[in-house]
Amino acid sequence: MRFELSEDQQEIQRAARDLLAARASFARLRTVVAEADVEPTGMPDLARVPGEDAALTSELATLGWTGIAIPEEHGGQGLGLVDLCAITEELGYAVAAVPWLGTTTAALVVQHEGTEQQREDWLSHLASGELRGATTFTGDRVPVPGAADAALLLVGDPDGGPAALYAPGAGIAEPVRAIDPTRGHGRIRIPELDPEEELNMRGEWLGGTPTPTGPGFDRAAVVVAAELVGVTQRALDMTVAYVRERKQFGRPVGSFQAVQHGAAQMLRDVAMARVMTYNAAWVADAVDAAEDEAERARLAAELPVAAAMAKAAASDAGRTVTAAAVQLHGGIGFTWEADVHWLLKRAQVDAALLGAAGHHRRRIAARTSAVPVVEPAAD
Amino acid sequence: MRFELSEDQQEIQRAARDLLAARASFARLRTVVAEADVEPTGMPDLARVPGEDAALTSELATLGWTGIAIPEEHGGQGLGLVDLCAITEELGYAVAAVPWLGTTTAALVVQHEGTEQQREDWLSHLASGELRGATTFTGDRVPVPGAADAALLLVGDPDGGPAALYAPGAGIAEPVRAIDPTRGHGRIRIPELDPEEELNMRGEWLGGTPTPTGPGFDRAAVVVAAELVGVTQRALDMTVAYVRERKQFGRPVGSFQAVQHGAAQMLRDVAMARVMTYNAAWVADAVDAAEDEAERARLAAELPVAAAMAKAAASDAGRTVTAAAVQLHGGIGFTWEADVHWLLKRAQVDAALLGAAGHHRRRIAARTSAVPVVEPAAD
Amino acid sequence: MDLTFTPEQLTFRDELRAWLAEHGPAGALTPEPDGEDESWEWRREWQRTLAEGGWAGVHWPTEVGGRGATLTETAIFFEELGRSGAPLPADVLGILLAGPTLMVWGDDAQQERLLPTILSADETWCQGFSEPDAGSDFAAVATRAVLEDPDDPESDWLVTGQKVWTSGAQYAKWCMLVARTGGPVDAGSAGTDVAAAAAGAATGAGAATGAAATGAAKARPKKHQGLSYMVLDMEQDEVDVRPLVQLTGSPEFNELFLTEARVPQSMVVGGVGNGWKVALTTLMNERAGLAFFLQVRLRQALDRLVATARENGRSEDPVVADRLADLHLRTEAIRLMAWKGLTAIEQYGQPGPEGSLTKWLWSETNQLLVQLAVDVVGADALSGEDRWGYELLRARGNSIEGGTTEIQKSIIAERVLGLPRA
Amino acid sequence: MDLTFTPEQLTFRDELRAWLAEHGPAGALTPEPDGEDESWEWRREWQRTLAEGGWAGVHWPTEVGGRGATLTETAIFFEELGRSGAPLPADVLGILLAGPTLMVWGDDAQQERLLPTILSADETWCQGFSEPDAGSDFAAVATRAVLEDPDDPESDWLVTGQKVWTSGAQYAKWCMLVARTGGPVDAGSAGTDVAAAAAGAATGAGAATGAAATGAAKARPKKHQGLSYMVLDMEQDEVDVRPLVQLTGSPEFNELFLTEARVPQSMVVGGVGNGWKVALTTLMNERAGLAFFLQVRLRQALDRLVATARENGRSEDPVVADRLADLHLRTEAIRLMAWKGLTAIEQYGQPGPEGSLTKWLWSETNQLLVQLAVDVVGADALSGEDRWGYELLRARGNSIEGGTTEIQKSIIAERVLGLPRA
Repeated sequence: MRFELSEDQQEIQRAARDLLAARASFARLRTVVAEADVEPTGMPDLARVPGEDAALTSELATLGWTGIAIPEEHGGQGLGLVDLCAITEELGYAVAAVPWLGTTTAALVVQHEGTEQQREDWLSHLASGELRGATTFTGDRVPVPGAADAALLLVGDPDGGPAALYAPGAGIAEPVRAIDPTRGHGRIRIPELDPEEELNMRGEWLGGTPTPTGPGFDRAAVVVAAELVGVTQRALDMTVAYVRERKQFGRPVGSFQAVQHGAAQMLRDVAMARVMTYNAAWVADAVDAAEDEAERARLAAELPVAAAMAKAAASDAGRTVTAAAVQLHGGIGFTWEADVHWLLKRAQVDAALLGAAGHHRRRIAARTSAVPVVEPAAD
Repeated sequence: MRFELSEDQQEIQRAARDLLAARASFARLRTVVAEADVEPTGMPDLARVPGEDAALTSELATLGWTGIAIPEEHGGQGLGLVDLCAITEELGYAVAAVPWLGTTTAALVVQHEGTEQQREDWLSHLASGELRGATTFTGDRVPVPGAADAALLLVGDPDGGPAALYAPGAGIAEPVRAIDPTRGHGRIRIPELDPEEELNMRGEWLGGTPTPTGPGFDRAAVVVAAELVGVTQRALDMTVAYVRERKQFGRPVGSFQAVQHGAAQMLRDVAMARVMTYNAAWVADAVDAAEDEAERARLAAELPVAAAMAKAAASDAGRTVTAAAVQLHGGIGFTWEADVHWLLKRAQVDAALLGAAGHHRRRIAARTSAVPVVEPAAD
Repeated sequence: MDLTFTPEQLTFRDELRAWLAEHGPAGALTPEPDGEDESWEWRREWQRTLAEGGWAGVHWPTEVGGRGATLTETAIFFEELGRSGAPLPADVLGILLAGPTLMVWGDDAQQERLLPTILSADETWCQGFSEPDAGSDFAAVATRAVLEDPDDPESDWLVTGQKVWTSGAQYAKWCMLVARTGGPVDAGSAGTDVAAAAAGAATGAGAATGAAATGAAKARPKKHQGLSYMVLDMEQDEVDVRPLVQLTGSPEFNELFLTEARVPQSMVVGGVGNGWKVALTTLMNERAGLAFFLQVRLRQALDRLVATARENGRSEDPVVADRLADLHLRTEAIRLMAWKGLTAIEQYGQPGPEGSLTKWLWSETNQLLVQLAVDVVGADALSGEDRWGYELLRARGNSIEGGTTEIQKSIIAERVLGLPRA
Repeated sequence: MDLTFTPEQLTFRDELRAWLAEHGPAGALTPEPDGEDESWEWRREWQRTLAEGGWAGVHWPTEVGGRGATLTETAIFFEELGRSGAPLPADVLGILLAGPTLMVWGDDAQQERLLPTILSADETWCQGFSEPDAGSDFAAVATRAVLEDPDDPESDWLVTGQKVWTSGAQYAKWCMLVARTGGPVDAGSAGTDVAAAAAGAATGAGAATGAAATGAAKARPKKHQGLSYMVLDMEQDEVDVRPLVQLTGSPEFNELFLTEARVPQSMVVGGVGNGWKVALTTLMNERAGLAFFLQVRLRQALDRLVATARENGRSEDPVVADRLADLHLRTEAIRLMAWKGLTAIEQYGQPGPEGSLTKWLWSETNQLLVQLAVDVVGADALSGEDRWGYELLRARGNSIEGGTTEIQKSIIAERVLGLPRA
């Protein structure tokens, strides 16, 4: 019983943090976003995604980050969801302008719900970073990070119905400018997936037939939660640094009780999101690692609730913590100059992606009757 | 457009406050509650209701308070719901140990939903205070203040279905010790009223036939809201007085920002409950006063939403404000010695009586589609 | 209790409604154009239209071009203006703040020079109260005015310093400014929340920096005696206006850099050293009307959200319905509190606690509303190209501008409830 | 990350489960009797049963009758104890506070006299930290101890003062007491929240008066040097125990009036003038285990509520389901945070922020739970004769006892986030 990243995982996370501190500063982010706003002249550069840091994107691919949780047989590094979350947290902390969430979540969905053929077709391309991916639910609830016509698109049913996989060029993603300008987003306007109807020409059922899905999308939701943990931790850190220095009425603002208690609430929200997220990631990895079939089934039954709790806690924290960060920065926090707004915007999109908190609470409520009290097993 | 009690109404309220300050102190309340706890010896005194101040009860009847909103033709004073609320607020402020809510709400229900015969049979007895009443919804959601076998019992359907009137002796009320020890309560365990089935021998349909009800129960809910306004105002006043005096760390506790902001939140909750309550009471009186039929219909259509908003706001305030009062009193607030607990207990029962906040928000949601934006009319 | 209008008030309302139907969005008023300058010019035109109809300064006395409206009529004006979908006039600062202040404190010359051009929008106003390091702390105002030549009785004041959160500064002819004409900057204490109370209406005229600071130290009002209230001509090179971009991406406010900007002595309002008092008494009563405008706009946003929820079926989710009902309740509470506040002013000559309560409740409710919209509307509400997406971001400023929520709570605690100063 | 138990831990748990199945509520343990004295005696008997089984002081070293359990095993013990439905042992204060404190600070004579009777409940303990005017402010402790005869090296201390929130005082043989043995009472400043941190576990061993006060002034630790930690024999006439009735109607706590109560010099723990340090270091680590007990109890209450909601159909109301799901999430967060806190202690030798966070989250969650119960359960939850009705009232104390929520927040802000002192 050790609720902490392993030495290796801590090492990976530290390396990610160091790299991103060097490459993905807010100053760099401003440059990238400003470039995206420049009106194109001459032929549009199709390789360039507005709001995306092309250099960092290719560096991460070269470093093998995109494939970190993809099995080695498909060109990845074969690490677990906990490792992926540890890196994703850092990318959220940096609000890195890279197509991360879409690609890594798409890979998880293909890996855990796709057919052997689907895995064969797509995972290695996602692992190398040459192919982008995106994951969303039907219902057009959110601008989807990474959703572009050139990407592999995974569209699931929020209530666990069958999901579809759309090959690049399916024509279902239309570009959109989301409130978060730090990465590319697309709209996927599919109200629902009807198992009786034919899919788009470039679409096929995930797993081959229209059957209920879950384990891939659950893992994907946990990754989104991990990004939110990073975003909210950054919001907290920036706020603490600001209110320590900023003075009003001759005192540091951070010595006012209302500010202190607001910051404490932020910490609590982040801490809740973090334990729920890493718990869910751990359960997912434990499913994969379980050798005993009954044990695997028991853990697999735990995953949906654990994942729903992670995403619910992280979505709520994403909204409240970044809003509190703006508020505790006062007037300056409402300006473009202050960097907290990048966090607010990223968090708002992530909070809705793959189901907002209310959606996941419904899932918790529906399932907590069937699932026994969580109880640690032997290692 | 004058959002304030009239001179006359202010005069009535002031008189009530003065009388209750003299008669219904917390010291007196303690005596009354302590008497109720004494084990009876010899023959039980059937006239004595545990937790009830018999002297004050009969004084209020003598003064005609119980009949204040009952038409003069039935022995009352024929004043309006605003007047009744103004007095009820003071009784809440004092947490007076009298059977007030049950009797006055029962009279409103009979008056506004009963047949001419039912009004004839019961109103004058309620007005004189010689008969007690009680009002509740089916479903056994709350210990009902005033519900005793000797009382007139009005049982409504929370969703506006038909309501029943039970004459004294119907045997449907069983005595219960509620968490609020400052008045008598009973349980009425009727899951639902089925129009197809026969009522209890002493029961009859309110209004003569099983038809949907509303205007009486809406007014009753507003009166409960008014009591909550008084209770919460008292909680605020006591808390402000306490934190002004109480010192910790060498400063008045009330100078700590967390306490200041907590008290401000209490004021806001009370203020919201108050405007919603008096608005609803005014709408009810305007219905009664309307000479034009269309105008009356327009106002009558407003009443359900106005009443639901009043009860929702007051129920929420009742819970949060009295809880905050205990908290801001600190350790002492958790003791029997501090008088805030009387307010907490009264507020908890009232908050659930005739529908808690969630119930009334459902009503608001269901109706706000049909009701146009409220717009002041000519006077 | 009487929640009806008098026949006179109804006549006023009906006349206004008829006028708005003809000239407002349902009539001649064109839709708001894109572009910042274009939008400003459109609102300025709208003010001229209002002025021509006699509706620009309803609460101003008739002698100065107003309609001499009562408080209730003023409330009706703003409520109906909001209901019609029309914008506020461009120079709401001139109409609600500068004009009324000059009417109380200005001398004859000031009134004659400055008042006539306000309602017509021929000259518009901005406000220079907030400073980067002062925020809500009026005592920390560091902008200094010194007499160019103290020995010359005709000498001008030279003003140097920085102001923030000045909306409309790039278009303004005049700036109402608070500067230090004597005494040291009190960087260390003596805070009062006057900046929050007086710095501007919730439409964004002023904003406070620092989330929670209020009255940190004991009140030492003497520290404010070095301040003066002056009218600065913006048309001079010594005034540098730089747009301050908000997190929405819009440059809704400006920063103002003053380097020996010139103000004639005749443009000091209410006397040298009296600036705190002048700024503080900038009649809050008139601004009570704005609450009605905001309230109606909130109600309209809610109605739009409910309509969308009904269209896309989300209103059938009881959790969503519960939240929508709560927003209904809150919006109605704001309306009723605004009327209650007006009654208090009419009956007792001074506002009750309703001002801070409604500001707080309004900003919180609007924030809840736009956040719920994300769950109800879906992708549009997170799109940078949609109104909901803009409102989601813009609403975060509601609890900061015009006095932070924390300051509103402290005002309520100390001024209304009488708790000891923090 | 490793959220599994080792085989040794599983063996420990299974052994404990088997023992609890035989001796606990599912086995020989009779239901809790009515009546305060009877209930105490029942819990004392239960402690004796635990002691006989070797389970009373699992984290105590084997040399003093404990089991030498690791932190994780201790957590397992409390989680399983809670899960079995068994009560805490009567003298939880002796087992968790007095014993461990004596093991660190007590001299040989003190350890020999006092330790052996703790686990067996032959002598039980109460705690005298809080005072009516001190509340959370340790520096304001006014209870004084003076040497009867300063010239006599054998002289006793005579202790005079008042203590509050002492649970179990009427049954206790010993009281661990903090009294002023030198220096002035610091009524005016120098607050620290040590009382909140150290005054007792959330089960009600301590409580703080005053909702929000914390560290109001700059820390001046010297002010605490006048305090001493002593062990008071309750069996003397100079000690007057009066029940303090809570708003639930139960006298769960007591007030303690001391009038020249006698404490031999040999019963000062950790040296005269060192009381602040002794009280502060009263090992918080052991008490981390209590969080597991509380967490399981919360979970059980939630399960009961869900079962009721399913029976009466209220769980089909999506608004209720949404709230129940949130409670599930919170309860699980408390469990995970407790484990994370334990990992922090095991890895780094000191607790992380989890202590204050879980205390705050637990009290808030329990209050939300019992309030939701009113809407789910109905009349029973407002009945004075029902468990829910009692819990509704009792829960209001959760955010006060053991350090108010406001103090937890300030501790987090200042100690964990490093914000400047208020």
